[in-house]
Parts: sequence; C-alpha cells; structure tokens
Amino acid sequence: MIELYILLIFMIIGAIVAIELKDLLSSVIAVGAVGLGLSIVFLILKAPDVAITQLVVEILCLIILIRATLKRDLPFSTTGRWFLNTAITIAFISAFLWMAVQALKDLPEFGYPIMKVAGTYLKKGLAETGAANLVSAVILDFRAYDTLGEATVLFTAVIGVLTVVRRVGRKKPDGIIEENNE
Amino acid sequence: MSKEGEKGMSLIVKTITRLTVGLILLYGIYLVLHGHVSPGGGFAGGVIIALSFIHLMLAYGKEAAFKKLSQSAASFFESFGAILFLTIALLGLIAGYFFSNFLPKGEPFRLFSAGIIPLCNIAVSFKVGAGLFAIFVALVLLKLDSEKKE
Amino acid sequence: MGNFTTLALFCFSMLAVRAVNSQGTLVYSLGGWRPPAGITMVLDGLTAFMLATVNLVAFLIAVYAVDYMEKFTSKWKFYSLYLLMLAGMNGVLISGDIFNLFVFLEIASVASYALVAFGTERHELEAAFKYAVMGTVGSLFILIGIVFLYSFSSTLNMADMANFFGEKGPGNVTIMVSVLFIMGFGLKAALVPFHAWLPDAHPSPPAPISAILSGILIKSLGVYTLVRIFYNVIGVTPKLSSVLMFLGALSMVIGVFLAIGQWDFKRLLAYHSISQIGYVVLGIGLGTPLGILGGLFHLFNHSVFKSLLFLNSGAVEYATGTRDLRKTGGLFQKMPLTGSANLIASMSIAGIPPFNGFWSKLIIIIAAVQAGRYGYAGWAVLASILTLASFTKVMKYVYYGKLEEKWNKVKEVPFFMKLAMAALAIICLFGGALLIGQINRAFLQPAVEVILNGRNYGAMLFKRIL
Amino acid sequence: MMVYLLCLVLFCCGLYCILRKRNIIKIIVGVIISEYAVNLFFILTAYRIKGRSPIFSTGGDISNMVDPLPQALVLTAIVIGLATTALLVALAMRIYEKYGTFDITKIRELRG
Repeated sequence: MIELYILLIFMIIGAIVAIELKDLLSSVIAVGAVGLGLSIVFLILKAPDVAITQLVVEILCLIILIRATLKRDLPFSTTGRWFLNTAITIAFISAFLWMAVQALKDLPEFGYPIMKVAGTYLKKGLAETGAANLVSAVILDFRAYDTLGEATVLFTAVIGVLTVVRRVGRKKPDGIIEENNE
Repeated sequence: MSKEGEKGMSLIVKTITRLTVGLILLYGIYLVLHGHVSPGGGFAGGVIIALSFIHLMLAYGKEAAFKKLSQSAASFFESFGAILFLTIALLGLIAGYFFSNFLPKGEPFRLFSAGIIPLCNIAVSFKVGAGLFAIFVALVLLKLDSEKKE
Repeated sequence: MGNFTTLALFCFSMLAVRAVNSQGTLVYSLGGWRPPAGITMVLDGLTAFMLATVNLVAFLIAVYAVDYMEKFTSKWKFYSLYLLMLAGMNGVLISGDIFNLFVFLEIASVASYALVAFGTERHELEAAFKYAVMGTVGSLFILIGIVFLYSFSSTLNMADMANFFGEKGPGNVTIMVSVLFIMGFGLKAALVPFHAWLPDAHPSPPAPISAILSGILIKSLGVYTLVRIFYNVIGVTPKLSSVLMFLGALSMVIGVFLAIGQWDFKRLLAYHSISQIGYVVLGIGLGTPLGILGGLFHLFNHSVFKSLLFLNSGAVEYATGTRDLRKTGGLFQKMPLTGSANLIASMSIAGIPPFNGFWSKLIIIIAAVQAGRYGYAGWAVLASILTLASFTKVMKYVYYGKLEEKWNKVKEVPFFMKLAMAALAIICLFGGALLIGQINRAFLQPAVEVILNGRNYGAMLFKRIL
Repeated sequence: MMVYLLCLVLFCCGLYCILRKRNIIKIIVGVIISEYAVNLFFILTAYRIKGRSPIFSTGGDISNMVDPLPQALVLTAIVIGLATTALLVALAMRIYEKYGTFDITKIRELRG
C-alpha cells in the first residue's frame, strides 16, 4: 500500500503547485497532473471503470480549460486585509479537519467496508442481471434512475452552455435582432 | 490555437491525427459495446467518441470536423440517445416496473447478454458523446467570435 | 407547451395530495428491486405538501412568463431550462434515496445557474458565476456528507438509514454529517452565514426566474432536504435543533436589517427572502407540533407572496424599465391591478391580520412562546415590524406619491401577466383558509405528522413495502 | 485512517483555493481539485484489503471483491462534475469577454 501514500502525497503537492503558481497555463497543467495521479490511484484501488472514465474526463477538462486560458493575462492583486482573511480561512479549514478526524475514528477502518447493500449485489448481481461487469450492472440496472438523472444533468449543462454563449440576451426596445442559434 | 491561419496545426500533427483518429473512435465504440463484460461502458466510451471528433477539430480546424459530424447531427444524436434511453425505461413498464430489465439475460460473458444493459450503454454513449461535443463546439465558437471582435 | 406541462404537473400533484389522504404513504421501487438494493420513490404527507406548493407556484409563474419573456431572445431555451429545473425539484421532493436526491438537486442547481445568466449582461454573468461557485461548493459538502453516511451505514436508502441510526444513536459521525449538511444545504437555502450569493443571484435574472428561485427553489432544495434528512434520517437532537433555531433567528434579523436600506426593488425583495427563510427554519427548528405547522404554513405562504412580489417588481420593470425605488412613484394610477396585488402581498409579508402571512407568523410566535423561547419570539416580532417598515417604503415610493412627468405613457402590463398576479393575490387573500379544519387535515397535517414521526419514517416505509 | 485524512487534506487545498484566490480560473481549478478529492474519498471507502475489481470472470471466486456501489456512484459524480465545470468555464469566458479580465476584485458591479 506504500504506493498509494506516495501517489496521494504527490497529488497534494501537485494541488499546492496548481494553486500557488502565478502562470495560469502551468496551473491548469498541474491540475492535469493531479487528475492523472487520481486515475492511477483508482487503478490501485481496483476500480478500472472509474479509472478509464476519470482519465478521459480529465483530458476533456484539460482541453476545455486550456482553450479558455490560452494567451490570457494574469493580474494578481493582494487586498489590504490579506492576512486577516487568510487567517480566517485557515482557522475554518483546521476546524473542519479536526472535526473530520473525530468522525473518521468512528468510520469502519480503511480496507474493511461493511458492504450491507453491496453484499446483495455481489451475490445476486450476475444471476439477476447477466452482466459480468458489476459496476455496469449497478449503474444501468439496479440504479438506472440515477443514470437517467445524470444524463439529464449533462443535457442541462449543454443547454446551459448554449444559453450562456448567446450573443444577445435582451431584445432592444426598438429594432429587430435576429435570433442566433448556434 | 493555430499559428498559421485558421486551417489547423502543422503537417506532423495532421498526419498523426489522420492515422490515430479512427483508432480512437474504434476504441470508444469497443468500450461501449463491451461495457457489460469488461471495464468501460457508456460514459467512458461516449467521452472517447467525443474526444475523437474534438481531436479532429483541434488538428484540422472546425470545418473538417463539421464535415464529419455537423452540429445539427450532434444535436440529433443527443436527442436520439435520450429518447432511446427513455424508451427502454418505458418498455420496462410492460414488464412491471419503470427500468425493469425485461430482455432475456442470455449467457454471461458473451457480447449479447445482460438484457437491456448493452442497449442502455449505447444510448448513454450517444448522449454523452454528442452532448460533450456540443459543449466544446459552443465554447470554441465563442472564443473565435471574441477573438474576431478584438 | 411549457404551460401545459406545468398545469399537468399541478394536477398530478393535487392528485398526489388526494392519494396520500386516502391511502397513506406510497412507495414505488424503480426497476422492481427491493429497497436497499434499488432506488425508491416515496410519496408521503410532506412530499405531497411540497409538491402541491411547488407546482402551483411554478404553473402561475409559467403563465406570467408567456408575455414577459417576449423581451428576450431564444424563448425555447428558457422553457427547456425552466422545465428541467422543475423536473429537478420534483425529483428531489419525491426521491427516497439519498444519492438520487443529490443527482436531482444537481439538475435543479445547474439549470438555475444557467437561468441566472439568462440575459447575458455583465452583472448577470457575474452573479451567475458567484452563485455557481457557491452552489458547487455546497453540493460538494453534501456529497462528502453522503460519503460519510454511506461508509458508516453502508446503505443509501433513506428509510434503511433511518433504521440504522435509530439503532446506533448519535456519535461523532452524526455530528460531522450534521455540520456538513448544515453547510451544504444552508448554502442552498441561503441561511445567514452562507447567504452571500443570494442578494446578487436573485435580483439579476428576468422576473419569472427571480420569482421561482426565491419562491420555491431555495425551499425545495434547501429547507425540504434539511428537514427530511435531519428529522427523518439522522434524528434531531436538542443541540441540533437549537443550532437550527439560532441560524433561523439570525437570518431573520440580519436579512431584514440589510433589506431596509436597499433602494433596488428586487434586491430588497431578495434580502427579505433571507429573512423569511429564517422564519421557516425557526418554526421547524422549534420541534413542537405547533411550531412545525407554523413553519410549513409559512413556507407555503412565502412561496406565494414572494413570487407575487417578484412578479410585481417584474411588472414595474416591464412597464417603466427601471427598478430603482427613487426613480418611480405614483404608479398606482397607471397600473391599478399591479398596485393592488402588490399592496396585498406587502400586507401579507408584513403580517397584517386578514392575510395569510399573519396567521403563519402568529403561529410561529405562539409556538416560540409556548416552548419557552421568549427571546426568539421577541426577535420574530421585531423582524416583522421591520418588514412592515420596509414595505411601507416600497408602497410609498413606487405606487403612491406624485406621478412623475416621464411615466405618463406607462401602460398596464399584458393580459397573462395580470392573470398570474391576480391569481396569486387571491391565494394570498384566502390563504388563511388552509387552517380551517378539513383543509388543514388534508393538506398540512399529514406533513406535520411526517416530521413529528422522526426516525419511525424508516420503519413505517418498510411496513408499506412488505 | 491516514489515507482518509490525506484525502481530506486534498479537499481542503481545493477549498482554500476557492476561498482565497482572486482569479476566476484559479477558482475553477479549486473546484476541480475539490471534486477530485471527494471522488477519491468515495472510492477509498469502497476498498477492501487484497480485494479484486468487481468484474466477474469464469472460475474466479467473488468473496473478496471491492464494493461496486461507490464506483457506480463516482462514475455519476464525475460526469456531474464535468457538466458543472463546463458551465463554469463558459461563464468565465463570457465574463472575460465582457470585462477583459479574470480578476474578481476588478469585477465588482454588484455590491455586497
């Protein structure tokens, strides 16, 4: 399991680099590194489906972000109360982490999940759905309604993006402006 | 993106794209069709299919990509995927429940098994692929527009 | 098209109310899988109550939008997003599975981010970005909470989870999950420490969208989910309920104080939304039957009169092109129907006796006194008085006073807008009738019972299935 | 336990970025990092010591598979995250077009 820790620490370093870099393009690429690390972690954790999806989604995210940031300026300004705000943020985050540590003690230990519901999937999954890939069986048969919702989220995002990129939102009081549907 | 006019990237990139883009598309289709027996499935396959078109678009400029898959075709495929998925769900009502797995399960580990799951995979892949391509095209067009204005 | 769909949804939800009355709680398992394995839809008193409220208001707003949206391009995109958002809200309300609830919550949120940016003006984009970032952070907190719950109880079905927590009792995980959910759903409901996005996001978009965001979105995504998870799944502890009451009272007072200094019509209304959500959370947080009744009743009333107020502000903007209170005046002569609708809504939100807002506020205050929380009761009265003051200001500056020269050509708004506003005003006028015996028993009481039942929710549902 | 904690530290990195950075693209970066951390946390809770991936093969025994349910949920969560990110990027690009900057201290038409 040592490689898991190494990858996690690598990801945290990558995240910090991505956050603190002054150059937007490098920052976006550092996020890409974090995402690829995450994909390998998924493989180590025996989740090949998620690893593949994470990989391709990561690539797509990266392309979109690079398209957005290329040749763009980067003004950095530090406001007057920089120290105070940072202190508040760090205090909030440490309180959050402290509570999380308390709660994590009560969770089942790492590597030993309870698997009450999942147990039924393991036992009955193959016989009742006929799919060898249990993850497919879960998303498209046991919980297909979730997948419907998720496809709807994507559809909503498509329409949302199309809405946001419209050139003209309001019709002017006089004069006719033709609709521009992409 | 492009250094030399609107027509895409350099010759090396174009050649390699020509060789790989078909393979990427085929890999996506493979992932979709074998989603129920091996890792992969509708989402991953759909995203890869979208990526293959995006790849084409990045290398050759937007005209070449639109020749293969125009925007109206993309929106058609998206709606088609959604309607296919919903139809499968509604057909389940005949068997008793919304989303019930009504087809014969077949023999495990074969391509034609697992009832409605492969069909759902195909529907989801249509939807995801076309949807992501549409998002990307919208963003690219927005960017081109704003650059033109400057 | 959009109107027919919303009308159909409204009819269905009325049917749902009847079904709950005649048959009790209904459960539907998708795909035919038994509950812990598959996803269930649950229709009980609380769900039916919320469904009726949401779809009633959504229908009237859709009617209003017929004329109002003529000013904007791409109407079909507006209707698609509007219906998707409505679908998301209905899905949240009817779902019995916690991850499914999250998915539908995301549908509604993503649609609302896009709707806030609908006009694609500078300030709209900025408000939408702020709202989208805040909303996404809220969703992430909710997702982490779901991970904790799943890892701890190894189930996603809310009824099953309620049984589990019933056996286990409170612990560290419960506290952590409560904190995460208060942050997450608090962000969605705009309780006071997390309210920063609301005064920007609610005034910016077109009026029908403001009305639906302020009238029902923050309630079905924020308050309903908060109530459902805290009361029916995790189980409410005295500490938790005092936190809820404190947040409610804080929102109530701070919202109204911020509202009173505003000169922008819609922005003022947005701050009042924070304040009124405070009333709802305070009432529900009290935990007594009367308090919950008051809270839910106020939720219904607030949906009605706040959407009416936003529609009114939209009508004023439609007719005059401005929403700055200092520039308008004397519009009552020109727009009598809008003016009287606004008068009714203002009196209702401020709690003047014959209107519905009075009854629900009265119930909440009585419940607070009965529970021995005199401080909170005092705050509620104070907030009510300040609300009255700020709406007196609105009436004075917009509708009464001297008519300025440049507004001489102002006309009353088109027919469909008038129709929607008149219908909402009539509901405001007779909303108090919901408390009368028979209707109360059919509509509000089942919802109160569901909340009071607490974690028996789980046991009850499983009894229905088996 | 330690693994969970590292994962939450990653989440807090993203949170810090969202709360403190004054650049729109940086905020989006923070959102993406937080999403990654949450997905990772979900998968971590599903892992089983010496488990194998949840795919049946002929003749393999099924007793030590990892939990398939969180994996399915994470697939959904990833796509939802992608949708949200796309919308955020679209908004960011429009804001850049209108204001000519990514700096949110300069984008202040609405007052608090």
